[in-house]
Amino acid sequence: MTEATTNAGPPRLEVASQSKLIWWAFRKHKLAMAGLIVVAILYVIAAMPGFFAINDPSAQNARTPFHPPEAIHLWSDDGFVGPHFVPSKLKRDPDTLAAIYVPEPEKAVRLVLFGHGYSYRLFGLIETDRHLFASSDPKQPFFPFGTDRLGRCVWSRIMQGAQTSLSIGLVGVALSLIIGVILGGISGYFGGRIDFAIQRVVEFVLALPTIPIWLALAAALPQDWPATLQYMMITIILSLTGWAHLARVVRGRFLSLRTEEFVSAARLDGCSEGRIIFRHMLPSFMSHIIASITLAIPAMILAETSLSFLGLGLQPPTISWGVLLREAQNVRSIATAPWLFAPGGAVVLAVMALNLLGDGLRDAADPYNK
Amino acid sequence: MLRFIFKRVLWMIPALFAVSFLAFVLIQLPPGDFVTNYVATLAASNEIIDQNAADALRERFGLGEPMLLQYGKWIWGILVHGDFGTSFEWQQPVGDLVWERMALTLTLTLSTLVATWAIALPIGIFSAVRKYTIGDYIVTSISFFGLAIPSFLLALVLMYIAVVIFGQDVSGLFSDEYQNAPWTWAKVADLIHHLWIPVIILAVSGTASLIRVMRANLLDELNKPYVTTARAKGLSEFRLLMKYPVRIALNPFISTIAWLLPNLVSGSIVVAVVLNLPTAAPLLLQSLLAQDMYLAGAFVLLICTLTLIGSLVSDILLAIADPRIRLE
Amino acid sequence: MSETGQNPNKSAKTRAEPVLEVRDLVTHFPVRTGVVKAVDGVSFKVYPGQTLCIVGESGSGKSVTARSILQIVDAPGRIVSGQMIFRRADGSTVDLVKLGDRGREIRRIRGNDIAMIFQEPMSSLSPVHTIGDQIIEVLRLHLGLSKTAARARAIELLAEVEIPTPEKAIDRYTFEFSGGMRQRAMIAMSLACDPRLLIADEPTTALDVTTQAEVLDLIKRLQDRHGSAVIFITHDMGVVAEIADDVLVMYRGRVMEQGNVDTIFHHPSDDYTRGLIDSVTRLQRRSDLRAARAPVPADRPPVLEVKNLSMDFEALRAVNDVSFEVRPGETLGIVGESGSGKTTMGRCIVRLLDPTSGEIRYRKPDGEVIDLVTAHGPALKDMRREVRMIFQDPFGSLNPRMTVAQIIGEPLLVNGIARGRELDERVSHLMEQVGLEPAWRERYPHAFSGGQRQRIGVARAVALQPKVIVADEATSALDASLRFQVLDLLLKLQDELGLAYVFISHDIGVIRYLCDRVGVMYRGKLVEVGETEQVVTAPNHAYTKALISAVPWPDPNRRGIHKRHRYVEQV
Amino acid sequence: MGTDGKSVRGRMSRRAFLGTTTGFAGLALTSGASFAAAKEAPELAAMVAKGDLPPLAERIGENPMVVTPADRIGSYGGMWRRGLRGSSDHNGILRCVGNNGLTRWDMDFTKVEPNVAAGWDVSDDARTFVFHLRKGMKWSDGQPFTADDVVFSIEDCVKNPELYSSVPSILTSGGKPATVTKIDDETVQFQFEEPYALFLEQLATPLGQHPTLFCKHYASQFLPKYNDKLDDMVKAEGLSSWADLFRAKNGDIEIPSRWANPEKPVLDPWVVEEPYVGGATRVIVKRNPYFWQIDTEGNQLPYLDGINFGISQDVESLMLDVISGKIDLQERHINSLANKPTLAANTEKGDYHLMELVPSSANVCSIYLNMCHKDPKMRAIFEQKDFRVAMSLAMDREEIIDLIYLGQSEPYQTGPRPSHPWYFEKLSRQFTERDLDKANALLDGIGLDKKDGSGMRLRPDGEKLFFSVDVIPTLYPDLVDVLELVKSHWAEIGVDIKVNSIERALYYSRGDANDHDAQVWPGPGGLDPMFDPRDYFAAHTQGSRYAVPWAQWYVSNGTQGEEPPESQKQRMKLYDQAKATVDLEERGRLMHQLFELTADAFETVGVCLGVNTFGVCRNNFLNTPKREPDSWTYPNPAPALPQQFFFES
Repeated sequence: MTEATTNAGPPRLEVASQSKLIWWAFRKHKLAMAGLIVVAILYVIAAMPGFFAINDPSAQNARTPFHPPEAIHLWSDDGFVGPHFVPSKLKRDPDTLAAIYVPEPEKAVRLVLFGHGYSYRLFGLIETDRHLFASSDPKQPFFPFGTDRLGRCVWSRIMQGAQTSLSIGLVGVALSLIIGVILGGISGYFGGRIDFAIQRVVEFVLALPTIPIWLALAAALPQDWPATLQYMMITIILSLTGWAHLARVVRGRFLSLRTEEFVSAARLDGCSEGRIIFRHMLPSFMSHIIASITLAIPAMILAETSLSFLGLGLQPPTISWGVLLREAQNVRSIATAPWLFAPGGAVVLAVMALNLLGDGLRDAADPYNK
Repeated sequence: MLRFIFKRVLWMIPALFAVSFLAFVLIQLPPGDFVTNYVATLAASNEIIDQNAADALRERFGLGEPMLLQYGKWIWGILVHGDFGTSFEWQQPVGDLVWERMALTLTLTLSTLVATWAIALPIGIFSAVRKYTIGDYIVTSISFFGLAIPSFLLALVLMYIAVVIFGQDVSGLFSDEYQNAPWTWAKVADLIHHLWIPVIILAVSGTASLIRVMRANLLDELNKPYVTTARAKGLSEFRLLMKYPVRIALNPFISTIAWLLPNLVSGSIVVAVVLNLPTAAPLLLQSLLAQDMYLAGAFVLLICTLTLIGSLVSDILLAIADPRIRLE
Repeated sequence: MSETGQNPNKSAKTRAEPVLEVRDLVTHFPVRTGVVKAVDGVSFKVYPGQTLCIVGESGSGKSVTARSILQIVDAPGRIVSGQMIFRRADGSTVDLVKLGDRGREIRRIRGNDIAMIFQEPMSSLSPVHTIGDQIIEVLRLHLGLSKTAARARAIELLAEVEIPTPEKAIDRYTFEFSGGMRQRAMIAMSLACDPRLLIADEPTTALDVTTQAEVLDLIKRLQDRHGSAVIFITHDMGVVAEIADDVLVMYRGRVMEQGNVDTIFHHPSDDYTRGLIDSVTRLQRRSDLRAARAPVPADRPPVLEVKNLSMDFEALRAVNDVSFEVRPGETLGIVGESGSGKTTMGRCIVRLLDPTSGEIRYRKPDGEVIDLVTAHGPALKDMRREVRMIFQDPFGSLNPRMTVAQIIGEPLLVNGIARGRELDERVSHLMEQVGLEPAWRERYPHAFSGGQRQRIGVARAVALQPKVIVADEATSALDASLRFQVLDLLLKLQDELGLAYVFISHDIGVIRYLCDRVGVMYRGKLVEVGETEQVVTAPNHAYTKALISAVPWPDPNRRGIHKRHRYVEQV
Repeated sequence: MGTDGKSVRGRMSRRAFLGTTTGFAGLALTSGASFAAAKEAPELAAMVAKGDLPPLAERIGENPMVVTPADRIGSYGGMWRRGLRGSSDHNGILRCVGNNGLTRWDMDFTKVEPNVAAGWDVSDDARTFVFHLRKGMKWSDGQPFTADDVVFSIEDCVKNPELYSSVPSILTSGGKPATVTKIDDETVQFQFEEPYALFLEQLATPLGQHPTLFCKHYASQFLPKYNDKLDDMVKAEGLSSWADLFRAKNGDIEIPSRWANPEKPVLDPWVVEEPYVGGATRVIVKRNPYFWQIDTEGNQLPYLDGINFGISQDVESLMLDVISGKIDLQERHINSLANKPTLAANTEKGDYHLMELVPSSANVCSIYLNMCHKDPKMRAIFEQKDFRVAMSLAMDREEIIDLIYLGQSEPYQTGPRPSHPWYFEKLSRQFTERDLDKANALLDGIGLDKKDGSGMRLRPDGEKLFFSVDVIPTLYPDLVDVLELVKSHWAEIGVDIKVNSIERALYYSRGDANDHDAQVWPGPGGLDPMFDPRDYFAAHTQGSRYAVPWAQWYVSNGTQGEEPPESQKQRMKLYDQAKATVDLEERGRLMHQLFELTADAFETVGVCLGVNTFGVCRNNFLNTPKREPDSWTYPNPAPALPQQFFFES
């Protein structure tokens, strides 16, 4: 709310809107703030993974399988030279066939901020080859998180996977939300028989064992569907079981709000049902809903990972964190290429950040309760 | 109360029909059927089954029949003979297969539950009572980490560490010599020896979320006036904490029993697969993947029944534990 | 009831050593912006067998003072300095401040030497433990009684606080009791160890007046029997006048004045005290504004006529065959205790609830009469413009997500009366009318005090220039001093707009101040309707008599609730 | 399949056979005396001493099979620890325990040798096969194994339409099942409709074991013909038909219930003790006291007490078991090349070594461009040899080999592997060099010379040249990787493809319906060209995916599908002749002609030679193979005779 009046600077608290108060309450929550920052960064990455990637995430490289992570150096033997890395050359152990990399310090390659790399479409629209940073020598790719068995850059794949995994959470929750809010709202607002019927349905859905249902549904997905369609179906499957919880939350809020006096007051003011719901009731539990969905997103991300682990989720060449982890999910990765578990770190980071954020939001959602 | 139970039980019947039908449909949804899966699985090892034999299998399992007829036959068998059908893959009655796995599943789940509660409740209480202290922040961070880490990842890493670094045998629940041995104390000891890793892994995420729930519940209760009353009575902090707010904050946990029973089978599925546990979970997964219809159907039906029974039981327990619900 | 302790002058001479002497107590609450000095240098003494009343409005620090004594101040509050010298029965003394808030010693004092009774008996007792469990616990803890002995003693205690069938009551849960019974159980618990000092923190605030009278009676009698000292915390000057020996007046953490109850009431030296006393005593009579007004002509046709109104909630008949009428410009008070159906009745009139049967005949300014019970659609919408409501809760009735301007303007907007600049102007005017700075219109409700909020509610109600306003406990949530301002505002608006009020309240004083006529409700029935003065001074119905006589007068010389009428319903 | 003249049994079979028989009889006679001193496992000896078991000589009969140990005479004892998957892994047991047909493969997978049958007689027209069984040979329950059992197995069981709606193809020829007759207790005859020279080899494969699968004295109780109270048994078991009961009790070659009934008598070296049933955590097989094989010193085999198959739900726990030395010999489930570095690095820790497995496949990835495409425009392109040659020339095989196969392969098209006697240079190596110019020129030359804005070629009708290649990621993840690389290679000559990762059932249904543009599969026929010639001509309706309708035409004798071109028809004829040819040399000549035609037609595009994989073997586990073929028709490790594996003590 802007200060539209001529009043000479009322104390800011007094003209602070609800959302501002929530923000202030939220800001006090240090861990939640940290979570917010991480989530913000992650979603920026998810919005334009190409920019943050260094190498083409799908590009295989015969010369770099299982390349270990490379460090960024600032100083060489000659003193400070700016950010660079030391490339290395592949040799194979003749007996074990293990990849061995021999560093070639004399070939140190500069890293360029906003440099040129492979070309991609920013937001799927603008063709560009600018990246946050890039190797100055296109023949010497830089692998901050190493590579997988096909020499693909793990860092870049994580960036690309962020788009899939994070948006699956978001889209899935959005779907749950739409179903949940509509059904929960109808149930809570109208009550009576409709409420009874919807509540039975919700109970039924909640009684469904999620994992087998997920498994069965995911297994039922025709795998010849294009990646995007498959992706949509997976999100729908995940949200199919998620909406019931949200519907319960929404209904509960509706029921309690219905008895709030300001809602009665709005009715007496002559507001229509629609106006009561959308102008008066909905904003009041929006913060709770936001908190609930923030807490639901990480569950979806984990669910996607688990489904992928069981081989039922998204399939390569689609890149998601779950797909990446599935590829890493074996003893040889632990033993010889532990960096392949970096997507696990990304999952943990994202889920933790989202949980912290949701937790903080939930605490801050009711600024008057403090 | 009895009326309530009766009504709930009555309501379960159509729900179970719906679930079983849904399960049946879901299992049939994937392209192909058990036989194509079977043939393809063999092909993965470059093994070939005679085409005639495959056709014969399909005919024998009645896979060519319309789905409704198959469902009707199945459900009729359950209702009339208590016969859940025969597993395509194992040629064994489904009932035997399912129940055989349940004892160990139960052991594992209960151990996990005990471990989860034993770890989570004290920490949750600590975290709530010492709200916004260093300890709380540490606990909070750890519990969020526990919530965030995918269990299969943790399982594999822990397993690797245990095997390669400590040389412990982690897969399965028994050492070889005890696997089919009769129950003795030595076998129990062996079981406990094997149980801890899966229990820890399974308990991690449960513990983390339980800590969060306990903390939130307790924080709600800690500011209630009855706590002040108890304090004004001269009770020690610990005693009053345990007797009043903790006691009341525990009530919501009773409703988690609803999820406990179905978790027996499905909750540990991913971890059980990684850790190679002889619980029902891997069998369920296999049956789903192999489209072993009656076996998978029986599992899904069982889990749903358990969920419904669980929620009924938890409602009853909640009523017993909370006089407000019982008497109103 | 004996005479002891009745006359403060007499007892002052025989005063023994004080049970508790508080010196310069300072309790702070650290907050983000600094420190709230909740208790700021409070000193007082409490003598055995005597009652010290600590009065003050909300936020005055009276409750924190009480809690500081037992070291049970809620986090993050803490005692900063001062002394609290407690004298045990054996004459030994201990400084409670020095004991800290966790040690064994302070715990031995809590519940044993000093016991406390709280305001909300429902939430102050554990909902999942039986009454007996919670009493027995104290007995076992401090007296070391065996289980059976403790149980026997608990039953005795319940009997002592006059709980019927104590053998059965001991195994009941709190929610199975009525409010008065819960508070009795709470008192039984506090008396379990025969404490030297009983601290009662607003113990009767949540109770109806008749129940309050009983509980006050009980505390007094028990005090006499046990010889305990009592610190009684209240905001109700009537209660103070009724029971206090000494009075301590607090305001914003500081003691404004303390002394003998007579002195405080009749010769207050402090301005704040004077204002406080004044605001209470003004409620003993008709408002000056109203007194100056000509009486509403009795032959004016009623603007609202309620006939045989009933409202059922499943098995319960909340409003039972109620009939009354309100004339234009008139204020009809509806008084009754909780559960009497007065609020339900009010909500039926504005059609927040749909009555089961009866008529509510509303006469429009053009003389047309419509039945509000059957009105629907556009008729209902029209009616809602002319019959408005003011809600009890100044917090809950304002949407926290909307600015004041939006809240006040909402009825104008949705009824299509004004929009844009005109709406702005109308809102500004309304705000001025209810005494709010129009410049504050972009503020949110949370930025306003309780009184200001209630003004916003009033502005919203009058925005559509209604004819009738139903005010449901419109001033109950406000402190005494604010109450007047709102009441006076209502009277002013009544004059300006020719409003008729249906004013629902449990507070006889407020009714008396504001209302021309009053109806008394009891268990859904309107048992008596009449001119306010007549009903208050010479009630007809036995229930009204009991109700009026249970109201404590804010005058220590007119103590008499122990002599009140008791109403027993003839079934 | 033998190439050396020695094993040619066509014309000389009677003599050769007699020789063999005499040889064995001689051995039996000469060693008869030494059998008294013959050794057996200590616990069996103890049982014999107690009278619980007949003496060894009675158990092994007069003509036991003599096995020459791979390294040396072993010692008794020990359990072989191995891993199985939780589901559909019954063949993991079969490969160790249950491949005991009438014949068996030699170690090189080139010719068959006597097994249950001590010798045989083949008629010149390759239609009549007479097998000579071992006298005194016993089932695992001590009952004699005779020709009756073989007749029962085929005539009563396999040819029973309620058990087998149709007779397995291995036992049929010319569409008619074999007729089996008993000549005497030790002699049984198979009579076929059409010449069927491959029969002896087929009997050595897992699918050829029906003759020795069912034990008459036990299995007959589950047939209505032999048991009129069968219905009661079916009811008592809670099953719906006698056929279900029969299968539950006797199993079949490759269904799990074969390993679920410990009571069933078998001819295997070990008998099921803890069965393979749903949710089992392990399977245990224990020594068959009546096992009919001895080593060269007359010690009864097997040496090992038994096998302990641990069941893993997830292959990773099996990997951990290997690393920690809890697996004695294993190749199944762990032999993906990607695991090699990890397992190689841990050989000391687990005290094991790696053995080399030679796949029977010719190629890791045969690309089948659908030459019978339903869309005539696509068909017109795929039909052109130049197009396929261009595709082959455009591939950077070295990169694929380096990246995906860790440098462990060589560019290859198709055809018998270089180690096979029938290896055919031209078939295997043509067009494997990378030559983009030539590839471009070829494409330009067949009317694909127009390109779109992004440099991709257009078809003659102006549409973009684009097709999708189906691959099953769950089955062959490496092929997805291969195709991704191939896609980038082909993009360089302006051909755009989609790597179409699909589910296996769908892969099959698309292929069966001929709805695919192109599909990939590991090209078979590297070691077993006679068994799986799908890449050499349109032989297999589900395998020859470059021309499924031609294969249908062939299989249905021209009644279905589509008539193939002349070259194909010639090859079909050549193969039919080869199949009927008992003489291996002659057969080889026929196949050589066939390969010549295949090389000229160049129908399938290969990537690189099937990669040798590996297995692990504990260092103290002896008589085990160092190098062995890896195939289903050579169900390793069974042909290496696990009964003579032993632990060095």
